[in-house]
Amino acid sequence: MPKLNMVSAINQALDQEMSRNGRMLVLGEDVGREGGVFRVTDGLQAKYGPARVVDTPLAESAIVGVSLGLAAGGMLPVAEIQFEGFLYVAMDQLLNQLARYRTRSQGRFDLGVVVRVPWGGGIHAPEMHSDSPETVLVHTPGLTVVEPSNPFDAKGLMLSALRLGEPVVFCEPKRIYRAVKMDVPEEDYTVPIGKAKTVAEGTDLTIVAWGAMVREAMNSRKELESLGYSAEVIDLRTLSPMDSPAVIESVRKTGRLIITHEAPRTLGLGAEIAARVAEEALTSLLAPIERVTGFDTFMPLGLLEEHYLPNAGRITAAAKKALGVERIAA
Amino acid sequence: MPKLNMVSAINQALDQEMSRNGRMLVLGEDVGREGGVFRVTDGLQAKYGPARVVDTPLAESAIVGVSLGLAAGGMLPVAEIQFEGFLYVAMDQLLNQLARYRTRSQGRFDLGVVVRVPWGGGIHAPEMHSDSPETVLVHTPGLTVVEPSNPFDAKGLMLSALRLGEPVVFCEPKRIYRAVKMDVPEEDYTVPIGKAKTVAEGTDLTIVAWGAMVREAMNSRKELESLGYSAEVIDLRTLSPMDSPAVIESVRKTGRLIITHEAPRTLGLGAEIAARVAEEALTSLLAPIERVTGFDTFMPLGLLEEHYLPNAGRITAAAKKALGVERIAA
Amino acid sequence: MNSRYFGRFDPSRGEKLQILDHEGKLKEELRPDLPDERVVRLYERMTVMRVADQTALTLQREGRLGTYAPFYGQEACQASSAFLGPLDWLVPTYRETGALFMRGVPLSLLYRYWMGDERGMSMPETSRILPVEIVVGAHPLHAVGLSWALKLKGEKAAAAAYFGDGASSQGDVHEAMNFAGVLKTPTVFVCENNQYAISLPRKEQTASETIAQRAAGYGFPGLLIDGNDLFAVAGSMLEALEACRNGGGPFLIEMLTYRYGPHTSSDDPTKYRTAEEVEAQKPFDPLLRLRRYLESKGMWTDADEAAALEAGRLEAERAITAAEAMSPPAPMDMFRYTKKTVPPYLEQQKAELAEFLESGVGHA
Amino acid sequence: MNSRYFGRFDPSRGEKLQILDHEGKLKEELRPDLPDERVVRLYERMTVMRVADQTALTLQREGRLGTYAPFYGQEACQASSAFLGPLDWLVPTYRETGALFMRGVPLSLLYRYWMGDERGMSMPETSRILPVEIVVGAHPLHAVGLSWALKLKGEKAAAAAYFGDGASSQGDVHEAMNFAGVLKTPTVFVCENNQYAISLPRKEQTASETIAQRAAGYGFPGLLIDGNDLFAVAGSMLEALEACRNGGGPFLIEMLTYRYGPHTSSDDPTKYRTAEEVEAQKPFDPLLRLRRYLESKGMWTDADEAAALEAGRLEAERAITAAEAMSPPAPMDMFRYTKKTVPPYLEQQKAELAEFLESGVGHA
Ligand SMILES: Cc1ncc(C[n+]2csc(CCOP(=O)(O)OP(=O)(O)O)c2C)c(N)n1
Ligand SMILES: Cc1ncc(C[n+]2csc(CCOP(=O)(O)OP(=O)(O)O)c2C)c(N)n1
Ligand SMILES: [Mg+2]
Ligand SMILES: [Mg+2]
Repeated sequence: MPKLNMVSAINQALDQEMSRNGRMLVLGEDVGREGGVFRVTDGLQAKYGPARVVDTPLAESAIVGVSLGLAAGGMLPVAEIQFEGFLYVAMDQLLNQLARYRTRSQGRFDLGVVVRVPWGGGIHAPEMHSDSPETVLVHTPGLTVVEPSNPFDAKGLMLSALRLGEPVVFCEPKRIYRAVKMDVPEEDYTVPIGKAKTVAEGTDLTIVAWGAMVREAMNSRKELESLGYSAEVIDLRTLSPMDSPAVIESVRKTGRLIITHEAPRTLGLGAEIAARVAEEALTSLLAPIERVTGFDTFMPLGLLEEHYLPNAGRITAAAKKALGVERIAA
Repeated sequence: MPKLNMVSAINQALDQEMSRNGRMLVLGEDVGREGGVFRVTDGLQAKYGPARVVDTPLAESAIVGVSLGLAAGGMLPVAEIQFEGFLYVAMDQLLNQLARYRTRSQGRFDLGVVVRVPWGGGIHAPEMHSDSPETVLVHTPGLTVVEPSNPFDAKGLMLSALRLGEPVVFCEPKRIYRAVKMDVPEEDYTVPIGKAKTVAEGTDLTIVAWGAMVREAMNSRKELESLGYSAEVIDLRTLSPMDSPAVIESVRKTGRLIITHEAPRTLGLGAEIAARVAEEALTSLLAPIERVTGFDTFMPLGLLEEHYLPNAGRITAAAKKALGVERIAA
Repeated sequence: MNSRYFGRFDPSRGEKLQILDHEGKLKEELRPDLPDERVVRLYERMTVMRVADQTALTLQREGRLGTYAPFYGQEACQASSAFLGPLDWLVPTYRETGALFMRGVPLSLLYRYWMGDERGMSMPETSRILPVEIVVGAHPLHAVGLSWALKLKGEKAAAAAYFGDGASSQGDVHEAMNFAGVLKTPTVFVCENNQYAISLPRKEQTASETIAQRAAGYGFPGLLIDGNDLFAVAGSMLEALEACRNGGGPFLIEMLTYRYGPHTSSDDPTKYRTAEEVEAQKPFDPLLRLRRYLESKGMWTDADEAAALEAGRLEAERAITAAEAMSPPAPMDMFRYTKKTVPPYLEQQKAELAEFLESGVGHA
Repeated sequence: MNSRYFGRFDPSRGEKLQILDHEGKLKEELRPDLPDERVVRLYERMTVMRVADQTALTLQREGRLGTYAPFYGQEACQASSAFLGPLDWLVPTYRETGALFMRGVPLSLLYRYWMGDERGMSMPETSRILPVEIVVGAHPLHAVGLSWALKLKGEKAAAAAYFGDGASSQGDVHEAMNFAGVLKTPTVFVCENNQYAISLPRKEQTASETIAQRAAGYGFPGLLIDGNDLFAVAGSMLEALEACRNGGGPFLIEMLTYRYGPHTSSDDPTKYRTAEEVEAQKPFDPLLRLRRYLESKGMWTDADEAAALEAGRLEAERAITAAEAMSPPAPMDMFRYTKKTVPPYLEQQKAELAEFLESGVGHA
């Protein structure tokens, strides 16, 4: 089976679906000739022509708003926003328009639009190129939000997203775009949207992560293993709708929960996960829930970035804290 | 002492500060001749002239972005965004620009900008006129977010906001703009930013609310009282930075927590409050935390609005659930 | 393109297309393909439109309608939707109740919408109309995308985006025109310049002499017209739409008009303009001049006028009756359209509300 | 205003101000107040600027700098900041390293910024410069607000907002110009049209012939100039700034130039343009023509050129040494500027990080 990194896996998904679906269109800044600043759409314009792979003027609000219109007209637009920091200028089109359009039109317009966005920190980029604003999207009803943590899921989730027939924001953890290669079947397959995945089983505590943080969680799991503890690691994969039942089931088993994400702590997704667990599995908790996250400050420029981003060491430290706490209930 | 409603209380704060501070400017859509669609800036243009109370063209991003520039130039702009739903077109200026400017300039620019925004539901308005998008603001480091629940606090918080010397989003619960009149001293006074207020003491459970929901919480408290339960009601007042210590202290005493807000449940502020309590006061909880909130769907138009908005009845139902649960820990 | 209007009147030099003047005199040489028989029919519908609009305001005052945005004075602009072909799309704002009505949306549905019932926006799959936009300036981008799709699919059709003078200041409108210019989409941008954005007069909205002239800065033609002149409306719309269907486009039409009524039923216009200013605009009424024209042609009488008004009254009345006869929306409806499938956590919330409503506490 | 440039060259008719042509010939009748002595000094600084720019790219390749955005080819545009008065404000993007350098920001600080050190943005309170903007198109609004403040305070000063051809498509830039037009702010919009927005050629950015002509649609003058001609840059800047200080403004200047280098150090221009295209632009180099001009006047020799280049090399070297000698930023710095006072929950997070760093695990 061919070994692909995440860039190639997503590229393959786009390519394959585009050849199958004549209604599909790729648009955004520099997605054509340049193949995207991360090369995710590389080769598509050469193959499908500039009418279907479109370099647009520099205007994110327009990219999303025009995509809405394209979908209303029966096309399947796949829009790229070059970096997550530039989603903010498109917020109205994304949250007030695209997400609400099904409701506004009383179910008439199911808008299949996929908005691809390189996501998160870790590449020593300038300001506004390293954030993780998933909270804003997940808080908004109507949007589906996914973030793969590996090439296999990336292809499968992308194919699911392209066929969902609803607006999807596809967050691509840019830090691990080329970090690993893995077996990615050439064939058509999908990874279901809305389902988390237990990437490693364990009994003593649960670590919830997604995107680039899954790797950190797995590294922490190894550290904990060497200390004699068994961590279960859950990769959320879909951020909205969130598979909280999977998390709750795991916490019922392990009794301890660590959530890790790059976004600032306050109202990061960890807050919602903690709240749902506190609603539905309070009596299972053997220790306070720990959030290992970005801080409630701005992601610093390159030289300090590593100190902002949570890592295996910080996850392990939190895990030790949780494990050291006495049982508070049977 | 004169009895004022919230509209007049805010108007008075603006008027008084404007007469004291020559650097202060009011700008926004229809704030001048019209005095604002809710009349909050009524009379100010007549008194201070069109150079200091400025009707701007229709462009929210510009209103916020230009306010940033005015503040960088030494002025104190008070901008109005006509309804919270129109904040989205100004998101980049608000979150990527204004909130980050102190950091970006390495502390050189402390931007005293107050962005006033009528907030929330309950007035049977068209789409996009009834939302409560505080999550988006509170998740963003660097912004201060306040929301008064009564005329007295409204004046005092506004005066604090105007003197903070940092960006403040001032959410005005439009539903209770004219709902009550109360004693509002003519004199200068401030209500501290960052401090919640216990509006009623109680021993059996804690209800956290803000803005228009405080009234519902108080009504629920009465219902609960008649059932023999004593509820403590906390008015958050400042949404960011959040006075979670006040909530935690109360929960330590009562053991039960209900959080109520108009925004959708997922990642509403209730999530963060629940998460902090689960972090710091887990062992005090006698029952799962309950969130009585808007649903994870869009605020419907007028005819169904009352069913979307949480009310005293729903709070009481949740409280009864929490009170009926057996003690799970000493 | 064999242009009779676009490119012939240069908005940057203040040139404006007017075919029928306010006294009802027609410049025959500029007359579009609009036979007098059609003018009669359109005038009748515009009369009904006006009555329906006035009725809505009355209903609002009686508490039977929520906030309502009247279009009194803008009937010729609103009638522009009559010139859209069956395959063309209408992309409206809250102001376009008249345009929706002209395009065949039942008045009862429109009243229902303004009553605060979302079902008022449920339009047949075949109606080529996007839902009403509330965020000022957001929807021209949708029209650009939609018309781009038409072009890609090879449909001979266009999309017309309606927006106001206030909307012209929004970034999204700029981006929409720029995209349309680059992509050469069959989009007609219809700027209904009614001189006000709530309280802000047009002169303070922009220092530009006209909005129409901005089109040049996006590389396509812009035309300034008298928006109270149905002939100018017809001519510019027909020319732009026809060109769009033949691979041309985009176009911008600035229709100069005047809003006689309040911005919405919650607005108090005395805060920002005098009664005299409004009165001074009344001689330029779009219906008045049409009536004069038809009378001068011997095609309209006082009896016809009375009949048209009565027809309007009846039509509006039937629409109210139908609208008020509709059962109220069900609370659980609010979960219906959020997503194609209700996610588990929302399902749980739905159950919560259902339980609460059943408990009876919900009905205070 | 006694205008020599604005209003004299109509961008909507393709008219462009050029004073010094690429062969070094000067149209004396159009010459601004720019004596040859000053030209020599500016040429020297521009030479240093170019060396500093090339040095940055080299440092980046050696891993000593992060991503860097070179301005090679745009030195005359960048030099425009030299014409700002002491009370005027510079509102730059990531591209304006040259403009910041000309305005006196130490090169070492600029290098430090591109090394990924936020302290590179700490400028003295007296420097009239806003921080570098990364979000394309966001900052012209800040310049409008800032210049409005200047006007309100009665300062005789202006703010100059720099942005690219790509930025011109952003909604915020439209809103900024429209606000400036309405408020009549002393703002100079400097559009550095370098023909590309990363890979997108100018022709696909907009269907408009020029960006300058858009100014008319906001009610103020726009001027198209040869942006590789320092005299045209000087003339347009001086005229606009002077007018602003005397109650005029705003103005838009579109400076036509060409980016010889990559968009940033991470960019591969071969993906979207040929080497021939770039070579064909080399004869229009902004430095080359100045040198020819000065040589023709007998004011510059090969020896002067060698000396200027050597001076540049030395200055860049000193700056690198200073930049690299700076101690690294402290991790706890990231909490420093978020708010004036650190809120309790952030204080807690700060303590968490401090503890973690002390534990030693943090240093992998
Ligand atoms: C983005 C946004 N800002 C503000 C409003 C509130 N608002 C509704 S209509 C209106 C004025 C619009 O003026 P114009 O575009 O001229 O259209 P008109 O109402 O005159 O038809 C305003 C400010 C809104 N709906 N959307
Ligand atoms: C809002 C936004 N979108 C996208 C980007 C990524 N980006 C950085 S520079 C650039 C091109 C800018 O082109 P132009 O305005 O012509 O300026 P130039 O870089 O040519 O000087 C893009 C797309 C960004 N920084 N901000
Ligand atoms: Mg208007
Ligand atoms: Mg450029």
